[in-house]
Amino acid sequence: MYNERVVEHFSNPRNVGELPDADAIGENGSFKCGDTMKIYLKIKDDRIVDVRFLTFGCGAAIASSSMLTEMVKGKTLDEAMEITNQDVADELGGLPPLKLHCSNLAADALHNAIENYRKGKGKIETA
Amino acid sequence: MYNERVVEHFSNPRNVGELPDADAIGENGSFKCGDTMKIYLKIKDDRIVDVRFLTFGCGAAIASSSMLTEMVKGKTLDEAMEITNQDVADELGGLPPLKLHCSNLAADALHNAIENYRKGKGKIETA
Amino acid sequence: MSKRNIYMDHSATTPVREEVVEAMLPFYRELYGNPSSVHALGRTVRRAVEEAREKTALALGAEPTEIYFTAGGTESNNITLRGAAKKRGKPGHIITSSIEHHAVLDVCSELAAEGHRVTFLPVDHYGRVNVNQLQAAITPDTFMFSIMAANNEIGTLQPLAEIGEVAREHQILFHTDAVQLVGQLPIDLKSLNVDFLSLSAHKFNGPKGIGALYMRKGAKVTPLYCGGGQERKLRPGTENVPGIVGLSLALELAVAEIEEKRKRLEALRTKMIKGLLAISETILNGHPEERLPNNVNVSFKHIEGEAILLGLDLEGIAASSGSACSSGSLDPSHVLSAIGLDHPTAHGSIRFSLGRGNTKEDVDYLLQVVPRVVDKLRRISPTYHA
Amino acid sequence: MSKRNIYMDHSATTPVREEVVEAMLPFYRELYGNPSSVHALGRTVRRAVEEAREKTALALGAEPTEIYFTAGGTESNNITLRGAAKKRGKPGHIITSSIEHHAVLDVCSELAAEGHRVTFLPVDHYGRVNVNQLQAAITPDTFMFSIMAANNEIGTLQPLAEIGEVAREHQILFHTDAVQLVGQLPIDLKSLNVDFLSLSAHKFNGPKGIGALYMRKGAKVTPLYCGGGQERKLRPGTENVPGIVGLSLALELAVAEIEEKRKRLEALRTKMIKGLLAISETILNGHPEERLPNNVNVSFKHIEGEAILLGLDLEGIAASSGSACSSGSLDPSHVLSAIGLDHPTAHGSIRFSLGRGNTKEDVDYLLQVVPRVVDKLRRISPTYHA
Ligand SMILES: Cc1ncc(COP(=O)(O)O)c(C=O)c1O
Ligand SMILES: Cc1ncc(COP(=O)(O)O)c(C=O)c1O
Repeated sequence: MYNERVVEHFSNPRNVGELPDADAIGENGSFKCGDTMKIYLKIKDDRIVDVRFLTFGCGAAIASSSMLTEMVKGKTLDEAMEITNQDVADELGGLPPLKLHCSNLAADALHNAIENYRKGKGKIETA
Repeated sequence: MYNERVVEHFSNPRNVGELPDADAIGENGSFKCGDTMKIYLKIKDDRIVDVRFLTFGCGAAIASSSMLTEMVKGKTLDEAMEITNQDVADELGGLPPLKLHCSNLAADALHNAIENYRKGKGKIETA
Repeated sequence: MSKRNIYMDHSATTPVREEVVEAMLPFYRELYGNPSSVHALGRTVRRAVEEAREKTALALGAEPTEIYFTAGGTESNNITLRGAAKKRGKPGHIITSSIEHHAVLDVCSELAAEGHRVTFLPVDHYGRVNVNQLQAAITPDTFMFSIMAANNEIGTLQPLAEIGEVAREHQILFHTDAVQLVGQLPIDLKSLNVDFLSLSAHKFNGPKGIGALYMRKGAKVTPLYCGGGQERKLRPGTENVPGIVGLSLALELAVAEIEEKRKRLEALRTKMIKGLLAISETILNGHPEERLPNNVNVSFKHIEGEAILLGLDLEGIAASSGSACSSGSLDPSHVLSAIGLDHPTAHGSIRFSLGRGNTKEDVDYLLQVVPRVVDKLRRISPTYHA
Repeated sequence: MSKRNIYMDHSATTPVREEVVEAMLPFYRELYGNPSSVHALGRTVRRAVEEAREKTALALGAEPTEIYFTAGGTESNNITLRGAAKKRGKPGHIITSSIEHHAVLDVCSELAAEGHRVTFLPVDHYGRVNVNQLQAAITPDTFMFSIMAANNEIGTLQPLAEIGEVAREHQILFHTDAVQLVGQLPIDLKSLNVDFLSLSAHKFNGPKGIGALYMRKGAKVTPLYCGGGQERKLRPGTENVPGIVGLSLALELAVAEIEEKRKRLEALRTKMIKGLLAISETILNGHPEERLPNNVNVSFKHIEGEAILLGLDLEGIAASSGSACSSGSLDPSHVLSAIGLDHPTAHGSIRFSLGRGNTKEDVDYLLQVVPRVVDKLRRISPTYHA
C-alpha cells in the first residue's frame, strides 16, 4: 500500500513535538476522517528556521506531516506558501489514491500557520 | 443413480421384441417425456404364458419394461391387473425419485393390453 | 479393443489443470489473507488479485478495470441482465435468442413478467440468429441485446461482430454469454463491440465456483447484492482468491494454446462426426462449420438420450444429452426444439464435447462403442425397423 | 524478544486447514465431474455434494434439505432478505439492528428505498439488542427479523433464543447472520427458533468463496438468480464442488473441537484484554462476557486506528481496525458509533481476533509490542499529554 519512503517517515517521523518559543502555530483538520495536524514554526527574517508538528491521523497523514516539515525548513514564507499538498505527496513518492486526501492536511496546516503569523497572531507568549 | 438391478435389466433386458402370434397388444405413452412402450401377450386359459415388449425411453423405462415382463409371466389376467407401477419399481429395488414416473409406463401398458384382450381386440391376425 | 474411460463432456465441466491447482494452493495455505486487510498479508493477497485481473483482461483484450470477478457464468449473466434492467428503472425492450442458456433465458422471462418486453429471436435450423431479424426487432426502447457467443448444446457460433455493429449503430448495450467460447476460440474485445461478456472458469480447465464479467468502461448496471465494497461494489463479499488466481492462470494458458488446441480438436471432431453419421438415421445438430471446435451433437433416431448415455456410461464413455445443467428436467431441450427437431429426435440427441485430454485413441474407441450401443437400444425400440 | 509474525485477524479470514485442503484436492483433479451430469463421474461428484450437505446439516442441528450452498455470507444474507421481500411481493416491515454487517444493513436500506419499512434497532453500549424494544417495534406487517448472532467488530453476542421466541410468538421470520459465530460457539438449530442462518466457510478455516444458507423447512424465499436447477433453484450455477467439500469438512472439524478451542482462546483473550487495558486511556469495546471467545476490541485514545495497524504491521502483527471489509472506507465504523463512541475514540479502535494457530507466546509478544506502538504514536498526537 505505502511505499518505502512513506513507511520510513511514518516509522521515524522528523520534527515531532511542540516548539515552546514558536513564532507561528497553524492547525488543520479534516472533518471527514477526523485527522488533525498542529504545526509550530520558528521564523527569522521571513524564513522558517525551525519547525515541529503533532498529528492525529493515519499513516499517510503522519508521513505527510513529517515530510512537510523537512520540506519547509530554510524556506522563505513566500516559498512555503507555494508548497501544495500535491508537492508533499510527490515528495513522498506518491500515496495510494484512497489515501491522497489524508496528505491534504499538512500543507494546509502550514499555510494556516503562516497566515496566522502574518495576521500577527499565533506567537506563543513565553511564560 | 440407478441401482444394480436396474442397470442389469437395462443392460440385459428380458423378453425383448414382438410376438408374431400375440393374443393381446397393449401400448402406453407418456406425453410428457415422450416414452412409449408396446407389450405383446400370449394368453392361455386366462393366464399369461408369454410376453414381449418394445420400449422407447430412458434407462428406467427400459428396465421397468423388462422387469414387468418377468413379473407377469405365468400370472392370471386378474393377478396381472393388480400389478401396479409401484410394484414394478419396488421389484427393481427402487428408482430415483425423479425417474419414478418413467416406470409408470410398464404396468399401464400391461393393463391396456389386458383390457384390449377382454374387449376382444388386439389379437394379431396371422398373415 | 479393451474398455477405456473416456471423458467427452467438457462442455459440462473440465478438470483443473495441474499448473492451476499448484498456483491456487499457496492461497489456501500461507497466502490466506483477506485482500481488504491493510496489513502485509492482506496487501500481498490484494496484489495477487489485481495481477489476476490484469492477466484476465490481457487474455480478452480488455482493461483490468473492465474485469469483475463473480461466482460463475450464471451470476455474470444475472448481474448483467437484471442489473441493467434495475439501472434502467423503467420498462424497456430486450432482444435475446431462443437458444440461450437458462441463466439468460429465464432471467429474460422474469424481466418480461416484471413489465419489460422481451423478443426471443428464432434461429435457423443450424441455430444461427439472423442479423436482419435482429435489426428489424429493434424498437426505440430497446436497451439490451443478449446473444450468446456459442451455444452450449449444439456449439453453433453467433455472428458477434455483426451483432455488435448493429448494437453500436443503435446505441444498444450488447451482452454475450461466452461461457462456452472462452478458451476454445480467440476473442478480442478491442475489436468487438461487446459491452458485457460472461465467462466461467470451470469450462476452460479452471476451478468451479468462479467466473468473470467483462463490463466495458462506461457501461453501467445497478449491483444486485449489497455488502462490502469488493469488485467495485458490483459483487460484494470476500473475494474467492484461490479461485481468482486459478481462473486467471487457466485463461492465460488456454489462450496461449488456443490455436494448437483448436486444430487438434477440430481434427478429432471431424473424424467423430464422419464416423457417427455413418450410423443409419443419425443427424448432426448445429452448424457444420460455424461451431465450437470441441462440439459434436448428433441425434440417433428411435432411441432416447438418457438410455444412450447410460449405455455409453457402462462402456466408460461420459457424454451428455442436452445441457448438463438441465438434464434433471425431462422436457426436450429448448435448443433442439428451436432448431426444428421433433420431440423424439430431440430426445435422442447426444453431445460429445472434447477437451485437452482427449486423444485419437479416445475417438477410435468411441466410434467402436457408439454403433453397438445405438444398435442394441434400437432393437428394443417400437419405432425402429432395421 | 525477537520479531515474530502474528496473525490476529481471524475475523477477517482464516487459513484453510491442511486436512481441508487435502480433502478438496481430488475434486480439482480426478473428481472434476459436474454433479448434474448423469454419467458415473457426475454421479460420484453428486454424492460428494450430498454428503457434504449432510455433514453441514449435522454440524448445525439441521436437516440436509435445509442447507443451501452459496458463494459466501454476503450472498446468503442477500438471498434471505431480498428473497423474502420478493416473495412477500408487497411492502412490509423488517426489524434489524443498527450494528449488522453491511451485507444486511445495506440490503435493508435498499429495501427501505423500495418501499418497505425498516426499523434499525439501537443497541446498548455493549452492543446488545434489547428484546423488549424488539417486541415493541413489531407491527402487523412485520415479516422479518434480521439480527446477527455475533458482531464482527466487537464480538458481542445477541440473545438468539429470546429473539427466536418473540419471532415464533408473532409468526415472524427470523434470520441471523451467524458468519462470525459458526465455528466459534456451538449452535443447535433444533433448539433455536431461527428460520434462516448465514455462514461463510473462510471464517472457520475453510475456503473463501463458499458459504451456506440454512433455511428452515417450510420457510420460503423467491430466488434472486435464474439458471439451472442447482441448490433447488435457490442458487443456480454449477456447484463449487471443492468449496462445498471444504466447507463441510472445515465445519465438521471446527464443531468437533469447539469446546477445546473456546476454552483455549478465552484464556488467551482474557490475558490480552487485561494486558491491553493496562495501557492508559484504553477502553474495551463490546460486552465483557457475552462476546466471541476470539474477539478483543479496544480503543486507544488520542491515536488513529490505521496508523496503529501500520505500526503493528511493521512489528509483524496483523490486526484490523473495524471490519476488514469496510476498512477501505474512512467513515468511522457504524458499529462503534452505535455503541456510543465519539469519532476520535472510534477511529482509535483495533480488533485483535484470535484463531486456531495463536499461542500464549503470540499474546506475550503482542503485549510487549502494542504498548510501544501506542506510546510512539501518542507522542505525535496533538491531544495526548502523558
Ligand atoms: C458478520 C458478517 N456477515 C457477513 C460477512 C460477509 O461474508 P463474506 O465476505 O464471506 O461474503 C462477514 C465477513 O466479513 C461478516 O463478518
Ligand atoms: C452457455 C452457458 N452459460 C452459462 C452457464 C452457467 O455457468 P456456471 O454453471 O458456471 O454458472 C453455462 C454452463 O453450463 C453455459 O454453458
